[in-house]
Amino acid sequence: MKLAYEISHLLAGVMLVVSFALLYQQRIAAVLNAFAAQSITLALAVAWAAWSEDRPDLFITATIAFLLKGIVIPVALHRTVTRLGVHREVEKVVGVGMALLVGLALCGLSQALVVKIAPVAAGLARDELALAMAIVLLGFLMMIVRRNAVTQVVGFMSMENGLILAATGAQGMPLVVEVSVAFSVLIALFVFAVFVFRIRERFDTIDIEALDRMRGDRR
Amino acid sequence: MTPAIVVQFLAQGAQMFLVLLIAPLAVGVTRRVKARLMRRQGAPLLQGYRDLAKLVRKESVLAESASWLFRTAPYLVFALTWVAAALVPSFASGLMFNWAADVVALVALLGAARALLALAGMDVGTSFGGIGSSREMMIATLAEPAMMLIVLTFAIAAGTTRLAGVADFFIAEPIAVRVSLALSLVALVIVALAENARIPVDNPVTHLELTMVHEAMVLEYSGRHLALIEAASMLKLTLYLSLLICLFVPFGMAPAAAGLGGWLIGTLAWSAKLLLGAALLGVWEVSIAKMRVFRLPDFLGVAFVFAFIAILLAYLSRGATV
Amino acid sequence: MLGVYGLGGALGVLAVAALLATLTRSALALVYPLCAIAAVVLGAVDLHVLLSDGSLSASLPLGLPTIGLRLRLDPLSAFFGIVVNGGVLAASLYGLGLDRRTELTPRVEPLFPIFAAAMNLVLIADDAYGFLFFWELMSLSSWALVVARHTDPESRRAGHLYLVMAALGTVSLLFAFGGLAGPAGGYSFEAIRALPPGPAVAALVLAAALVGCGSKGGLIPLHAWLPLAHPAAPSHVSALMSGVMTKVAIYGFMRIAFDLLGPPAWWWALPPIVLGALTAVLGLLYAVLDRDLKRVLAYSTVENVGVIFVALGLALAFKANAFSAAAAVALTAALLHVLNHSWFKSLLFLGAGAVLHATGRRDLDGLGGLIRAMPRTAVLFLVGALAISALPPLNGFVSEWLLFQAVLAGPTLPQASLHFAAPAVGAMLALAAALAAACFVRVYGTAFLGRPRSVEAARAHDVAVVQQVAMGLLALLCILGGLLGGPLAGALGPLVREIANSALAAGGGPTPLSLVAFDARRSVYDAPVIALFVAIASLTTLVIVHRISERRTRRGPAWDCGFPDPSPATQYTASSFAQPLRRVYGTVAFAARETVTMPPPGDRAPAHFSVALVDYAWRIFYAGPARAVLGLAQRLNALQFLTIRRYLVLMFAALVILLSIAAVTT
Amino acid sequence: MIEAYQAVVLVPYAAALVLAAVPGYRVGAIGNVIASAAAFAAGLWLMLGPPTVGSYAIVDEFNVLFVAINTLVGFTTALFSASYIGHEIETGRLSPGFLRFYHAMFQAMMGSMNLALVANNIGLMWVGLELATLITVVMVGLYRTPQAIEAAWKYFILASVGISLAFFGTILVYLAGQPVLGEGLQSMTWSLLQATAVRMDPALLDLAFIFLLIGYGTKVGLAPLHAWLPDAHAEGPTPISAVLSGLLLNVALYALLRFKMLMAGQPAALDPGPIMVVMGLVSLIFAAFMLYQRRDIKRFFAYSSIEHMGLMVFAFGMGGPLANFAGLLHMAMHSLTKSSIFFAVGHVAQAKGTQRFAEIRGLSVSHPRLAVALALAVLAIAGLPPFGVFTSEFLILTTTFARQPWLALLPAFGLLVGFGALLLRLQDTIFGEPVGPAHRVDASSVPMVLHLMLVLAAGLYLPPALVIWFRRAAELLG
Repeated sequence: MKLAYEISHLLAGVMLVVSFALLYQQRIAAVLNAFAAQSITLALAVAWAAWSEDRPDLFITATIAFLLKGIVIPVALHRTVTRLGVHREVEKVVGVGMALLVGLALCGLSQALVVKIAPVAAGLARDELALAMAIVLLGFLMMIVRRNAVTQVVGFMSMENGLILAATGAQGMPLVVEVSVAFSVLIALFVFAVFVFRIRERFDTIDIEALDRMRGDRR
Repeated sequence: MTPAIVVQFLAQGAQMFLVLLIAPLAVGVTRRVKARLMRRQGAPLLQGYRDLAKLVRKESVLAESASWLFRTAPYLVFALTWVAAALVPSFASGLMFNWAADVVALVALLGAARALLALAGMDVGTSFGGIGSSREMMIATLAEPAMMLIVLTFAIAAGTTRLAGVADFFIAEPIAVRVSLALSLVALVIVALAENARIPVDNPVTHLELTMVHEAMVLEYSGRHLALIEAASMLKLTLYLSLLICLFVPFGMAPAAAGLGGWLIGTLAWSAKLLLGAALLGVWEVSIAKMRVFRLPDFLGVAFVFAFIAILLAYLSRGATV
Repeated sequence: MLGVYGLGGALGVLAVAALLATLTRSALALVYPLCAIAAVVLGAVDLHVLLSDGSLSASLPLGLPTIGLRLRLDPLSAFFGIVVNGGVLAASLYGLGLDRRTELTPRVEPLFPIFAAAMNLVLIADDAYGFLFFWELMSLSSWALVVARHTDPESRRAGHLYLVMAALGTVSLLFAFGGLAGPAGGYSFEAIRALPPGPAVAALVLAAALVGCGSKGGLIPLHAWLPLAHPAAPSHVSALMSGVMTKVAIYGFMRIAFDLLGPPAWWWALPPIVLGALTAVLGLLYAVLDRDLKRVLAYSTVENVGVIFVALGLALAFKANAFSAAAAVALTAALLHVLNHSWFKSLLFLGAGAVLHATGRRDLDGLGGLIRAMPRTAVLFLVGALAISALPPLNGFVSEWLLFQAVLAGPTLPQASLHFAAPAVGAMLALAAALAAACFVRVYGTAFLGRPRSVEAARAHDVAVVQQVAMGLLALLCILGGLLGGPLAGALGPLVREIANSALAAGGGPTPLSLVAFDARRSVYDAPVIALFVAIASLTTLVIVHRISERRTRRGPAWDCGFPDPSPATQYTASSFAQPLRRVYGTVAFAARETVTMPPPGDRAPAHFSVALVDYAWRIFYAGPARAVLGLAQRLNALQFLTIRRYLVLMFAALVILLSIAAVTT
Repeated sequence: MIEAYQAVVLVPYAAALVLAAVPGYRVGAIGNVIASAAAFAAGLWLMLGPPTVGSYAIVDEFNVLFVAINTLVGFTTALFSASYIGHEIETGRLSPGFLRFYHAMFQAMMGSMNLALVANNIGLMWVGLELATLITVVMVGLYRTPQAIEAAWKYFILASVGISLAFFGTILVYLAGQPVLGEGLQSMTWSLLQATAVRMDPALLDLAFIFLLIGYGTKVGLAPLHAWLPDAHAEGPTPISAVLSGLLLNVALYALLRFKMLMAGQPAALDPGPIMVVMGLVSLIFAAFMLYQRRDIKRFFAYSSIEHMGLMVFAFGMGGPLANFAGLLHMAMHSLTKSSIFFAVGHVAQAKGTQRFAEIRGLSVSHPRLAVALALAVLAIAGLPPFGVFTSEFLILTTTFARQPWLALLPAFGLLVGFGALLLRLQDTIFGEPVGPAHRVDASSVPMVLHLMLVLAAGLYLPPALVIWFRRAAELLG
């Protein structure tokens, strides 16, 4: 039991480290690679939970994470990025140092919040919860410190990785598989929309003309 | 009707005729004193009566644009002023009118007369009429608050707003000079000067266009209408003199229960005081010049301030009664 | 029981009138006869209740659950009911004279009965919900009447300001009733009376009530909508709004301050007295400087509301000190002024309506000489103008006189602030009275006297007979109210006694009709005697003068000091009439400045004269906040055009802030 | 035998499947109306039936109210939509193929909302709510204009993030429940969670509530999470705007309130009241100011919805029987009134061929009846009698003042600012000389009038049965 816990804890820790890496990366290709790494780590963590807790249905979740988020989406996004020619630097809102600092603060915040919970009160170890929450918050942070649509999608998916981590960690939580499937569909929609609606590299439009055309109530 | 009421009626009637009778004389005294002080011979004391008689008999010229209001106003103005003048206790404090209205109503009656006259001033539609009316009403707005404060001072002191009651109170009280009353006196004199269109507020004898107030307003009147208006202003002067007498030197006035003898003494005392007052007015008028119209707020402001201080002092000197 | 049926039936008639007028255009003409009938019935029931000192009550399963809609007609409501229904009757009679083809529209007539019914219902509501429901309905229906001339941007502006201010008032009243009802929600007046609030809550409630009722009544600085909205409505509606609806506001204040709030504390008196006195003076200063006939009347309403609030404040002060006799005088003054103002203000607005109808103009400087063109209206308007100027022997003076008597008793109050306020207030009321006279001499002098200043004024004609009857009725009431002040005060005795524990001694004066304040030794006003003597004196004078004089009268050109000018433009206008007052008071109150540009001698260019006034109340209480709201709206509007990322930032920030709160709280 | 709570969910879903297969938009529209009527009937049936608590479904006084409003407005909106979309076909904004999709999605959305309402499982509720959200995303983008796509995209992203956060909150609630109730479904079951809330860890509940507040608050449209709402209302088809404002916001609020009830069960946990009061006030005042600069009539009323959701959240945050009662009443009244406003706006947009305020003038001259209806609806939402919104605002403001006088100034301020804007726009649209085209209006006015009548009736008289319901629901809220 101790070992099982140690391993899942380690995997969660790796995911958090990768989250920081995501924040740190400058180039889209590197961001995508880091995301793939995080997704694969998640798949491992989920698989480990499925095996150690004897919940075979979680293998489905692990497989989806591995195939879809670890391979298919990163590859597809790589291609898109290359085709659109935006694989260079990602336009950032705040500097990397600042983003990392904020990220650290968020980690601290989640730790502080979790510490208040009585050790035996939750169906999940407190520090694992803290890790998952930090991953979710860092994903959210990633969404708002980058101007590029692709990186924002990555941020959202990273957030979702944190969610799945928390959900699998919650012992005996029903519907986890279904929800992970649903989330995958959502992500697919996300990516699909980026393709179809040509919301190219930015959905942080600062082009005044585009504003006039697109946003209501300017007229 | 009991005999008492008949007597009351008669006494009241007598008072009305008395004020009417004495009013031109009072004006005559003032004019005479002024003339003498200016080293002029001056008109006879009875000139006022002659003027009125002359005017009444002359034909009246009405402007083409004058309406019925113009013709009616003099009668109403005269009647209102007359009744108001009769409200002020003269020789006795127990007369019928003394019960019919108090000093607030008195001020309001004069206000009604003034408003009617101001309307008449605007009726013909000339620029002078308008000047007179608007200035007259402006002066009234300055004088009335001061008047109200003076009334309040007396109400605090005497516990009543009936003039007869105030007079009775001061007759009964031991003589005491109070600062508050002295200040009220000054204030009331100022208000009286303004209300009667005397110097320095207005000049009753000038027809210099830009300085006229009262005279501008009645410029279009002639003949019997003018006579009535002149009579009304004479009555008003008498009224204010009698008001000053009633409030500040009521001595000699017959009390409510007095008989014919008391009334007779009262009449004599009142007439003497009234004519003296008229003479003092004459002295005052030759010793001062007329003010510009827009200096008036300052002048009347003095009255207001004095009256206000008088009230504050009245608080200090005694707590009034309900 | 008959009374309840009468009330129900009359309100039903009003509802039917509204419904019919909504449904079919041909029923528009039915509205006014039905309203007149309803007003008579309602007024009769009110009168009965007032005189018999009884009360009617009913409860309907409407409104708030468990409390229901409670209705009660007690003497206070009945008194105000008489005020309201008198106004409605006069306005309906006036409405009967409107031209069927051109002057009836579906924008006015269906709402008229609703407005009338709402005012009646406010008075008889016996729970907070019903009161506010009908109160707001009253605002809403009158708003619709204000914007009836919807193509005029001024009307729309007036309507907007009006309803926003009405909403402000309603919100304040919501607070007042919230405080009264308490957290448990005892919304019926019965429950409130049983459990009056503590002193701290009472202070808040009083403040809220003052704002709520003051905004409807036009207490400065909450007045600005009134001179815009009242004139914008059709004239008979203006008469109702100004003459009657403001009284409903007074009713609201009385109901709260004298009834629901429990025994008063002395300091409750200060805000109404101070605000009322300021309102009285400033209202007239506005009025005397304005050139629009109906707006002048509206400003004068502001003044009268101020006067009534002063009287109510004094009544509170006396009542708090258990000076019952003085409280009775102040209260009677307030009530009589309510009644009187409703009569002469309705009369004046109807008169203004007649002028507007006959000439199409409301600007005083475009009128003149109407005394010849429309003689009957001119006489009736004169009665109203003299009455509102508080001149004896008309009704305005009766209440003014009583009020002065109450002020004169003010120095006896033990609280220093009150007895020093009394002389100041007395002086301000005197100033207001004098200004009122000046104001209405100006109005009457420019509109009705002199020579016509425009073609329209010259071609004017009297209005329909029934409209003259409406005005005549009110004029008659003004005269009778002036003469019979004593008996009227006596009739209010039971009501006044109920509130003030004392009432004016009826018949204690020298004659049965005299009005006595405190006791007959102290202050008496005997209008019939005075009027009789004035009449005798003037008639005698007339007879005598005509006997001695030659009675010859010649018409000639005006003398005008030898410079008569045939052009009507040389007459004094409303603006020139106001000039002395503007110079004396306007420089203080409105920072009035006159600028004259005189060309050098020899130059033929015209000289220019202009006057600049600053409306401080508007600037501070209306323009400022409006600018702040619009400015803030403009700044916040940037939030509509953020990028999605920035919206996510907002969301993220909200999340992090809440999490931080959770982290630091234990 | 099928149960009522099953019917309210299954009828729309089944109808969605059928409608997806039905060609011809007229038949689809009629089918839509019939299905909505059936759901409404099921809703009534649910209302009359006894409260039930199952492992997946719960029916108590609280949600029955929401289901009733939901199905009623769904039905009237379907009616409105049936007469409205003909116009969209004529003007070529939509093709019949899209309409088939539209009708199916409409029913699926109704089913999902009902699912969220009757679910006795926090996960199921989450699923229902998110499904409904995603469907509306698609509906908002239905016209495929750049603006519509922009609005849908914004809605999609913000809603997705909200979905994620709400899910995280849901996990946290499960984690809190699991040590008490054990693993599995029971730890996600409403009725059980609520009964044992007192034994749960307060800090965990706090954390959960915050994530849920942000997650579901996004759907309620609370500022600063509101950004999707105005554009989604403005760019989607009008029936969808009506459903969004009238229903979806309510369902999200319902979810939030359920969790508030949970929080109330554990006294040691954070009191959600003050947080909700603050967020409600921010939304209320912010939206009131935003009204002034609006140029699009639908976006304008969308902001008004934010304002009113803010007021409701404020009222529920205040808590207590009166404020809760008022909040629930306000919710019901707002649903009915706001949807009727959107119906009226739909008519206006048809009549004038535009949604821009600047081109809508003088409706009372060109379309008197429509102007009266619009005016009544707007005055109703502005809180004037004789309409029911007045009743709820009366209760909210009076009770707030009675309890915390100074706090009451803030909602009053917001409402007044909003009132100024509402009235200004109302006057500008219905008064003055008409400008621009004046087309005939095809859509049926029955739904609009029906809603207004109901709101009017509520202002005059609340039936005792309804009052008892409201009161019990208010008690449940604590």
